[in-house]
Amino acid sequence: MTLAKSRNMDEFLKNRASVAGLIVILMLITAAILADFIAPYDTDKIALKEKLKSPSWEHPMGTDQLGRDVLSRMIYGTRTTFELSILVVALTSTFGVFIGIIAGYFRGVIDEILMRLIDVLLAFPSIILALVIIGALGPGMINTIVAISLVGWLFYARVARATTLSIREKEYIEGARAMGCSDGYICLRYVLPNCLPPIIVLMTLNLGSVILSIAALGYLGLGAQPPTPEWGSMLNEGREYLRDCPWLCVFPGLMIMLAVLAFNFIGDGLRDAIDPRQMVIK
Amino acid sequence: MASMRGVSFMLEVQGLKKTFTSGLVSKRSVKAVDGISFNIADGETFGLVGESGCGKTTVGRLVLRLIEPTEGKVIFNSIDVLKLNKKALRKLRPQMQIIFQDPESSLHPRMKIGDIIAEPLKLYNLVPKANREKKVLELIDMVGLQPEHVNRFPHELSGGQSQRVVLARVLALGPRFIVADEPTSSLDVSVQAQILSLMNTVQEEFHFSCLFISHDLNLISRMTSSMGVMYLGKIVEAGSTKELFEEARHPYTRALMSAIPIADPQTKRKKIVLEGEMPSPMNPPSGCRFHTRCRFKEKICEKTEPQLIDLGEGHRIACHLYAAEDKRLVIRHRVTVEI
Amino acid sequence: MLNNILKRLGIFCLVLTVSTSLVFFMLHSLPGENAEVMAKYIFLGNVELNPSNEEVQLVKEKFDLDRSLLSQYYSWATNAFHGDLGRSYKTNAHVLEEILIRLPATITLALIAVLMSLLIGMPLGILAAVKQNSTTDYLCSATAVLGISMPNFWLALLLIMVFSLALKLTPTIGYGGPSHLILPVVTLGTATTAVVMRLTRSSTLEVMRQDYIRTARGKGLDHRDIMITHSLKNALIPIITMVGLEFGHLLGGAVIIETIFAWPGIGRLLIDSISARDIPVIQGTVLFITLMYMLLNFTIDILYPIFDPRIGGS
Amino acid sequence: MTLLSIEHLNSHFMTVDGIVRAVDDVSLEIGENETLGLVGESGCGKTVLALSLLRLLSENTKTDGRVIYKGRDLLKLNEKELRGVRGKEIAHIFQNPLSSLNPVLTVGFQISEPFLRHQGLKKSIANSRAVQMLGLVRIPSAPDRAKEYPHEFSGGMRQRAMIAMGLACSPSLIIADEPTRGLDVTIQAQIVELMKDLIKNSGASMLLITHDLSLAAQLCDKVAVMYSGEIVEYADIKEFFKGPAHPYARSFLESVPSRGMKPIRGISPSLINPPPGCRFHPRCDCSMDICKSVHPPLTEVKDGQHARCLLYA
Repeated sequence: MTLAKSRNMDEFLKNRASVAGLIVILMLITAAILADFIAPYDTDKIALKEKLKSPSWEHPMGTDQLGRDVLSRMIYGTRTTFELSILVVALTSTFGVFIGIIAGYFRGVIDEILMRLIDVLLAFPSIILALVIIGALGPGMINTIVAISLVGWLFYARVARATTLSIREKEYIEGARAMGCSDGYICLRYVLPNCLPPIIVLMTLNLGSVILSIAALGYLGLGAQPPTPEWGSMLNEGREYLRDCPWLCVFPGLMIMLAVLAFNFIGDGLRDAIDPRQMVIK
Repeated sequence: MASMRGVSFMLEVQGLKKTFTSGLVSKRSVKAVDGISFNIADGETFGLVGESGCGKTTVGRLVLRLIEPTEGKVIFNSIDVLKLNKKALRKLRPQMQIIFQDPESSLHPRMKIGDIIAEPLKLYNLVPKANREKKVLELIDMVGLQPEHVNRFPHELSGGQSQRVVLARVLALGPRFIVADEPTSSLDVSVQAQILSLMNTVQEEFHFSCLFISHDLNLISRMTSSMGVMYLGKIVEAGSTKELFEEARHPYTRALMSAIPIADPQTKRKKIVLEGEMPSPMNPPSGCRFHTRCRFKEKICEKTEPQLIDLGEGHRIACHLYAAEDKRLVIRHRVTVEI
Repeated sequence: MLNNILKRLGIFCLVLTVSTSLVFFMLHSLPGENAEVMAKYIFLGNVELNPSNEEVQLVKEKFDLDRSLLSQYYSWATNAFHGDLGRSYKTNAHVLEEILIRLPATITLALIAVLMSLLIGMPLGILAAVKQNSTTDYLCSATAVLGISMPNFWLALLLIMVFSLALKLTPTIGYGGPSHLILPVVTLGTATTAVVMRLTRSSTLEVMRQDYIRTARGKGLDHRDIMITHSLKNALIPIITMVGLEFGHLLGGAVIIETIFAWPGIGRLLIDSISARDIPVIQGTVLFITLMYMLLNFTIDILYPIFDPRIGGS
Repeated sequence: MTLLSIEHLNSHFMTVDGIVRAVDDVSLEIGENETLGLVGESGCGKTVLALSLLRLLSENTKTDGRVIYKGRDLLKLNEKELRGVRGKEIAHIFQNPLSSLNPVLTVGFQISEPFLRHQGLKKSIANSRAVQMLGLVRIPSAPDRAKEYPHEFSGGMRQRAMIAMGLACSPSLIIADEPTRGLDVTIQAQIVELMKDLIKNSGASMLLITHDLSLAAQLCDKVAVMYSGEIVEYADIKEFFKGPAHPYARSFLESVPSRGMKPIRGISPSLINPPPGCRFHPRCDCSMDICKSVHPPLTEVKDGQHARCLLYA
């Protein structure tokens, strides 16, 4: 569209790892959307006769302890994971950026509260806090979303706040104020667009870590509950058969890693492509 | 006192103060601007000169209420600016504008030049939508840019070009008063000359008053008709630019004047090289703030703060050497200077 | 300096109070259920059975669960301050004792993992920076991304599969001699190592671009002097900050890894207590994990001016 | 006596947009005990020229030509020999002292490094020499100040510290890059006085890089004006200020506020794709048709005054 943006785009597309990541993510999303058509078997179909079959032409990834087709469950698991993680990231980023910009732009009490909240909530390892929340609310998918989101928005708020703080010192903001623009207008038209690059990078990298968190909770048996197909809980179920049926553990883990890796590659590529001086992350 | 000598003032500033406080527990406060008064006549350019950290930039922001003053009065075109509520202030904003030091960060990096210049027109609906593009092109031409610049982004322009865009946007609002805060300090001399002569041209055409803030006395002498010299948050000497350049009185002004770089190896001049550096505004010296670096320091300078007195013709000075009742000191100082 | 320490200490106490109360309120926000769980343990000794209303009521009275949350928190906090974290619902053991027995196991695991990540991550990061854009650099960087993306619980299973089950080189799970440490430490330290390496690389590259490195060259110093005196100290600054933050991830990771390797640390205690809804134990464990994390960061904050004279000087 | 002679020096580097010809066939001489001012506006290549003398540019820069110092070509020395020259024979005072001083090392230590490296002094002795140097550049209570870090210094003092570092090993040539930029006028005046004294006392030669003609007027014996990577005028300082020969040099001088503040129209050309012929012709008031195609050589206009302009060819 513009010289700056197209050059960023070129820079991004030149990064082979990032492009590969993008392709992987697009494939996974397609699989998630078209799961009903692609998956060879019904995920819930229990066929005890077929249980714990090693990979074959019929079942490319084998079958699990209840005789369900692992490949089909993996495909539906993609859907679960992407639904959850995109929902979490959409919620947290919107809310976090909103609060972050307000705190950074107006400073004062809101900023003070936000800063202390960040101090307090980030004083725990985030997975521990998620565990506590699930401990209070009980296991389940909704609670997983709540547990991850409750802390997750803070990362966005922190980055948005830091970026806003540096933007508000820019003279074009003062110029806009001198021109008589209202604060709301300035936040929307001036601060937000200039905040976005680091936020977009953060979103990409965050998608990866949210997927990891969801899988970790699933693995601990605190996230998605059986029989819902989910990568983490599939790993958990397969763990008992580690010695004799390693495919039950290998494939779900591989998928998690692939998805996270892809998001990390995209995030790194974006970060390198966007002017590094604009970045305030870390 | 809108007209003291029959001159109507566009801007009157009286006893302007700003104290910045920081720290929640152990409050530290800095008196960045400490009681400043000056007037700017209609169409006139007033220069404010001083070294970095003297508070001159803050004055520019205070006058426009981009920073809220702690105390004082700012009367613009007979309107008491500091008494206005938010809404009334917004209505007044288009009439009082500012040009910043750093052209690169003065422009929204993700907006096209055309949109940047059109924004004020849209905001205040100054020009009907159909004519906006024409008006933008007019402004672009006026500041010496080409029509093709409309579709460019700020980072594609040079510093001088960016400053032209800033000027075009300011002019779009039709202001009566402009604060120019070191508008050329990040530009090369040849570009500086371009921008300043452009400013002179548009000032004649649009007839606005200007507060010209700079550290460069050469520019002040070229751009302004009257001026004030600031040191640590206070005006130490003010008057017509001509008079101050011909006969500066305050020891600080004299030192500044003698330190003006002259681009000629033949001109030999007795230089007054000030010793030491400006003290921190967090902890300003007692009495006269300049006494730590002043060659004519007396006992009184350490204890009592000199008041700004009028030497006539609007030449004001804050220095114990010129305390009206003590003529002896005045004479002594003159003698010292002549040697 | 002293002022700075006092200020940090103040923030430390504040954050500790707010965070523990937050956890407390969260865990006690469903008072009925809470009493129910306790009644299950006390009267029935089994989570599967449902207690009668009288039993639940009795528990509420006995443990003052009808009082306001604030006063409940107050008594918990005062007791905690005196070293009494209450008793486990499930086992009736003193929570503090339970934690103290398990603490060394977790600390050993975490410290060795941090040490490993620094010892491997930093030299590799510097190597990658010095040989920027070489094959070595790309190899290091790719491995690092892989390390960050690998779910630690999966890595654990893979390592068990290969080294314990297939090659039989290490014990599968459990706690004992140094050989038991290998797999858990490797699993736990991998991500941190990768993060340290990436950061070391980028901060070294950043420092090498600075003007003062050119000044050092202009003085006639050789590469070794420049690396050791001029660049390393600057490059360390972001790494130190990061190690503090990364320690949190490490503790989080420890929770999962201890569960997998049956490592008797407080992470496993936390998971067990969460699935048993054993609230005093959850509360106590979280307190200790937070305390460990904050203490480390507190120490780093205090030591920071040694590495960066620009911070906290005046 | 010539101390340093630069012959046909080129410094080019690659960017995404193309090859930047920052220094293009530059030849200059600096005599013993002489101060040469290299003046020009931002982006004319003057800093790159200064950095290429001691080969301090990044690795993607290609430098060729000859830089003869006391009979040796600096561009042909190996790393080790070059390190012996840097900071000992030729010192470089970099611009922007805040970023050029290492933030985590004390100022005293940074000044003592040349002593440690080139004179092999013991740490304690090098340290006391550093304190002496700080005193020499008129920093009050030098022993205490030496223990402080750069951020505790004011802008003027940092500049003094940079000068002290440069002068440490009594070099025969000092390359000073914008030593007064960003300083207040009263502080600039102090630095200028200091440099005048130090140069006079040490008998060193200096290459002064600056955008500020008035600074050159105060410190230099000779001046070279650079435009778009080339030297366009080279003259004795007095001759130059009497009347520059090259139209750009003349316009440049006239654009200085105390000299009339007459603007030069247009913008500086890019170093990637400079105009053909004379690089100044699109902005020149005296431009002729031939200027568009013929690249003018540097010719002697009168005694010692050289200009790169077809008016004199």
